[in-house]
Amino acid sequence: MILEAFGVMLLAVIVVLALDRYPRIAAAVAIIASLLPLFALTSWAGIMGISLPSFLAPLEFESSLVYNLGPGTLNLAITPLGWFFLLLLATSFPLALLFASSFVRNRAGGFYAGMLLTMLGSFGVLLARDALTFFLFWEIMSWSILAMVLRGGDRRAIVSYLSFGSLSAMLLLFGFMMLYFKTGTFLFGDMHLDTSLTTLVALSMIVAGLAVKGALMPLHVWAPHVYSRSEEPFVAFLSGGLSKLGYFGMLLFMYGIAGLSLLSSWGTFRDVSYFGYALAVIGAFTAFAGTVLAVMQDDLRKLLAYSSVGQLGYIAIGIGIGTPLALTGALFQALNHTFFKAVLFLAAGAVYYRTGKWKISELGGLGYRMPFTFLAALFAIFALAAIPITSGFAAKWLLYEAAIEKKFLFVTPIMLIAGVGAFLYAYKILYGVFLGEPRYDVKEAPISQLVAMWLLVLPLVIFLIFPGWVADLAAPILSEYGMQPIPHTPYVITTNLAAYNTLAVIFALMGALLVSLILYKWKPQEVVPHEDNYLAGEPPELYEYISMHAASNYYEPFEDVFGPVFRRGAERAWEIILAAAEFLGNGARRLYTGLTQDYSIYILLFFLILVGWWLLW
Amino acid sequence: MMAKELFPDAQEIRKGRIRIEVEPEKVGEIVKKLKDNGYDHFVMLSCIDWINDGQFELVYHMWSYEYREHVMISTRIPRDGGSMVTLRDLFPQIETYEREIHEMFGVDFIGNPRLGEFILEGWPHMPPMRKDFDTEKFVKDFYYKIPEVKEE
Amino acid sequence: MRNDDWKKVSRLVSKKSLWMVHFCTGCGAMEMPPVMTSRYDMERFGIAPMATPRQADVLLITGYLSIKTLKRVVQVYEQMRDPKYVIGFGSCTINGGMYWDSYNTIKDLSKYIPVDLYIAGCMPRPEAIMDAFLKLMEMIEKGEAIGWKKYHKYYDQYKRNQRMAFSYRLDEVQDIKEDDAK
Amino acid sequence: MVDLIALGEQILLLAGMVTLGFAIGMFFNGFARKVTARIHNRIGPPIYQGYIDVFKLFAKKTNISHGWIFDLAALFSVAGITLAFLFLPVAGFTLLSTEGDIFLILYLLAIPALGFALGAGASGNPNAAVGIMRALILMLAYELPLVMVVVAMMIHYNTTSLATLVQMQSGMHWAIFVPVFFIGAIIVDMALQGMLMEKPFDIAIAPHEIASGPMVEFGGKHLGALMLYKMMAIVVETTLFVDLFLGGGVVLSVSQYGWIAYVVNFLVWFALITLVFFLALLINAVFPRFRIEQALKFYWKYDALAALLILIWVFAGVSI
Repeated sequence: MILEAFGVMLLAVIVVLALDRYPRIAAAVAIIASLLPLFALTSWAGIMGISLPSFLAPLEFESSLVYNLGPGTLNLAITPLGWFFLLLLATSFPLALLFASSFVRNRAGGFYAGMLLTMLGSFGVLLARDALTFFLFWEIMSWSILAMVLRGGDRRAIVSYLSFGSLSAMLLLFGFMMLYFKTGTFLFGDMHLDTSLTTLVALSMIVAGLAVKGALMPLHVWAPHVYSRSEEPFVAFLSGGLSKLGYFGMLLFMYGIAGLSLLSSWGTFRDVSYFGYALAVIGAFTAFAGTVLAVMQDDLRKLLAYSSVGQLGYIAIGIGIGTPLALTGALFQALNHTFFKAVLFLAAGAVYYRTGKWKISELGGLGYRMPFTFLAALFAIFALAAIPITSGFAAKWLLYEAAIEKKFLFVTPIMLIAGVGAFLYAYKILYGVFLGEPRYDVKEAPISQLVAMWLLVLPLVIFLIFPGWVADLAAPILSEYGMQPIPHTPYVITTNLAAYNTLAVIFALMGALLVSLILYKWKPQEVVPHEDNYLAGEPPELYEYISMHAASNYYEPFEDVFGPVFRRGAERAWEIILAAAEFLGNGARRLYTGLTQDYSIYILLFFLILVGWWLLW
Repeated sequence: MMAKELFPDAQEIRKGRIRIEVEPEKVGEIVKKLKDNGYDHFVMLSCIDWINDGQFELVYHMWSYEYREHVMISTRIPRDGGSMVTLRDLFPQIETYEREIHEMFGVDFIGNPRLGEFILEGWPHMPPMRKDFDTEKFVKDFYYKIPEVKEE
Repeated sequence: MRNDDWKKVSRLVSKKSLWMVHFCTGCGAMEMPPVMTSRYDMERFGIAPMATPRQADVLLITGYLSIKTLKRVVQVYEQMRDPKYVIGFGSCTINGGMYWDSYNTIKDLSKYIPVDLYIAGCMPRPEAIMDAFLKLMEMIEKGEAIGWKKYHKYYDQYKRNQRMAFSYRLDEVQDIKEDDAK
Repeated sequence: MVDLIALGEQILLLAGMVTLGFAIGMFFNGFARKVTARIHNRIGPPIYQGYIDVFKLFAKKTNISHGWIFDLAALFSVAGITLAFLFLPVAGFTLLSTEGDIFLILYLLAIPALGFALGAGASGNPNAAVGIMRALILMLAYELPLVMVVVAMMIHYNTTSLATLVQMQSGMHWAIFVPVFFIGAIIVDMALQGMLMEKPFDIAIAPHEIASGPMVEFGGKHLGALMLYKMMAIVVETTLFVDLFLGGGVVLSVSQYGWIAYVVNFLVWFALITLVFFLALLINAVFPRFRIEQALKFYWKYDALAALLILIWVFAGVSI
């Protein structure tokens, strides 16, 4: 069934390529094709006795599919972990395509083909049950991402993606090979790892390779370039959906294959394995540095890219801590990030579609012009800043609780302060783009774009009211790892330290809003035009040449303090490594002089060293 | 070099205060020469309305920190349609003084691009600092004639 | 409670909380610091300085007004919300004071915006200012400080005078009716 | 039916406490001005000035708005701060604080701030934008020492719920009597100064420089709502401090003394928040203001460094 779905998608790729001149039809074909795997999977799940849509109840995932494809075997199976991430990808992907149907104009066929291939690869990764299948689909995904980056045509983005992508592939391949030589199998189910150093190195390599896709610092360098130089619907899917695959892989290898006891066998600190601790520290650093860098950006896409890096850091923290609470938090954060970041990138795309501007300092006042885009973006920003009127808070709360529970004294304040930093760039987006002086007399975004954004906002509302449903989804994953699911009802999540009752928050907010609304509507008011603003009495005629939009260089005092430390830090470090490698390479090249005498001297030296070694030992 | 040495025919009013009277065409040359010789502070540009002579007197004040000496370059231009070449290339701040004198006396400074409204907004009458502008009459004819707000 | 009673209570309370924005032209601004600081301390009557006209109830014109400044004053006055009061400081706002023959300063403020209270003097002493505020409170309580109502009622006359002043001509008065009279 | 009555009682209690909170907040406004005036050797306004001011603002005859986004400021600021108040244990009443914890409160405090910022930004006044920028950076500045101390406390007491924390401090086992957390209280008090936006950290609303910053376009009922928010914020923030370090003002246990305990606890809580606010006012009255990057450096250098010592102390598990 699933293979047939893949086949249909491949067919759709060819069809949309042929429909290059008819972007609308190509979009329709792509959307239909993108919905297929979801149907296929749900019906398959139905055959297996899972009654949908009660997918929120704990699931049983047992059997696997094996496909013999001539020379090799594809092992595919639906696992609870894969199912969770599939839901995220399969819901955000058609909506990104829907947005694209009005956004992408030129060479549309190539766009949809690339998108479908990316999706095919990512679905294969999620379903893979052996390392080779995993790697195969991983590479399909990576190369089709490259194709999409090439469409953007920015040299820096291409070079950085290519170099980091091949680094990632290399690390993964080395890791898989080492595991194979250790265990003699590629099948995830049969891998029984021991506590040797080789396993540790292999696992570290795999996690590092996955961290490239997850944009963990210092491997994040490609992300801001790629995110800011590709088409928005694709970036929404890349940042929202595909970046999660790195964390999917981490969960799979660290907890599904290696297991908590194995990780702990290399030493623990306060019941957290050193391995996980290191990941959590890197994640906390990523969260903080990504936030600081996001605050300093003026390009809307760059800001969102760094914000992605920062928010993904939280998932790494959760995976690193590795308690049921933390893993639920990480999954919740992955879910939230999928939706709110997709909305934000799409909103940025809609703004660009109408105004043709990316720079925050050049935009402004669109809130009254594009109210529905603004409200969708506002909701996403509330989720991003973890304001407790969206589901964004529950995820962060779970992570904080997990960190406090495991006594992460230094990681927790960094997480919290990164959360406050998120307010800064969140407001920069709000003010710079949507508030302030209206500069553009534009229409609201097209209906397809609005529908895409608002459907993506929907989960943020649902999981605000029912955070327990995410815990339900996470429960089978946890039980697969031999952990107890966290105690919860649909509305209340309880930990050892405290409880969080969303119903109480919602009802109290409703009551408070009602009271303040009554208080507020007591007196009539009149709406004045924007020009009627207090500027020490300057008359409005002057506004023609005085810009009242104070968005350029908005956080200057902040940049004065943090700029010298953070700006281009990671890139500079990589450039130094690159320069060192180039220097060494150049030195090595000099050895190849092309003269026979030199080569004979090398041979002689080699034998001398061998003899010397033999004599000394 | 001090101003007295540069311009032997300059008149020394008292110590440290030199007055040079020249033709309008030579002002630029002299100011430049003084600027090159240590008189690097342009203090101000003022204007006097000699209504009986039918002339405006423009006075360029310069100061040298080196010699502690104040030089006034005075020149006269005709009152009606009198004009002067701008010196904003030598000292950028002259532009502001020229704008003010243009507004208050109506002197045209050729080459100054910003001779628009400066302090007064929408002033439709004769430049108010001219001596033939009768402020008292203007006040009586205008401000006192603005009607009171009548209450029914 | 009848509407009149409510208005009375409202006035009785509101007079104890006068927030002022002072338009610091001329020398009158110099008299404000002693009034606000420990020597005279106007805060004991609930009077506090505010930064913007949106927040303020009382506009203080502390001296002469040139035509250019008058434009800003009108702008500020119209940005204040009702009920609002204007206090004119010193002779300059009454009849021009020492600028009685200046070509560019207005002679009588009440021709352009309604003034509830004048303080005579050049400049008025802080005691006089305190006295003026107490008088204003009394007027508010009795419902006599109705400058803001007058501004609404005779809006076309005030606008006409303002236009005359801004254009320095008596004859160049455009049709007020087109303007959205509030 | 019994449940319904209990629910009704609960709602009445919450509404009553919120009303009381606003009343105390308005009292604090007059109190603050009176204290400042006395330090300046003035007489100052009457102590009930806050009530008069709010009444007057809501009694203004005309109000202006800059559109519906502008109106959100008034709504969200009052609603958000009420929400934050409801999730705090106040004077021995737990209210809703068992349903959330300290992190929820820290994030609930962001609702009014962001709502307010939204309205200020929507007015389109550059002064407002500059003021909000400063307020947000100030928030980033003071949150670091605050969360460091809070995390240290939470790990030490092994709870994140304020209700539990208050319970653990009952019987006069106040956190401030623990030597480490005495230092912590001083650090958090510094952070509180920024939270309350009192001098030297009032650059965000500097009236003489940027025309009261974010509030520049607010007048009438909008400003009235914002004043209610600011007044309530004083109560919420001082209560947060009292809950953290001073046992929430609980001195008598209800089970032992009955209704007297409620009254006494309430009075003690009131006295304690007044004391905390009074300390902030003393600093406020005599200081000039910091520039924003000076404030940032102050908090992140000195305050956070001291908080780091506490973290290390808790980390090492020494003498607590």
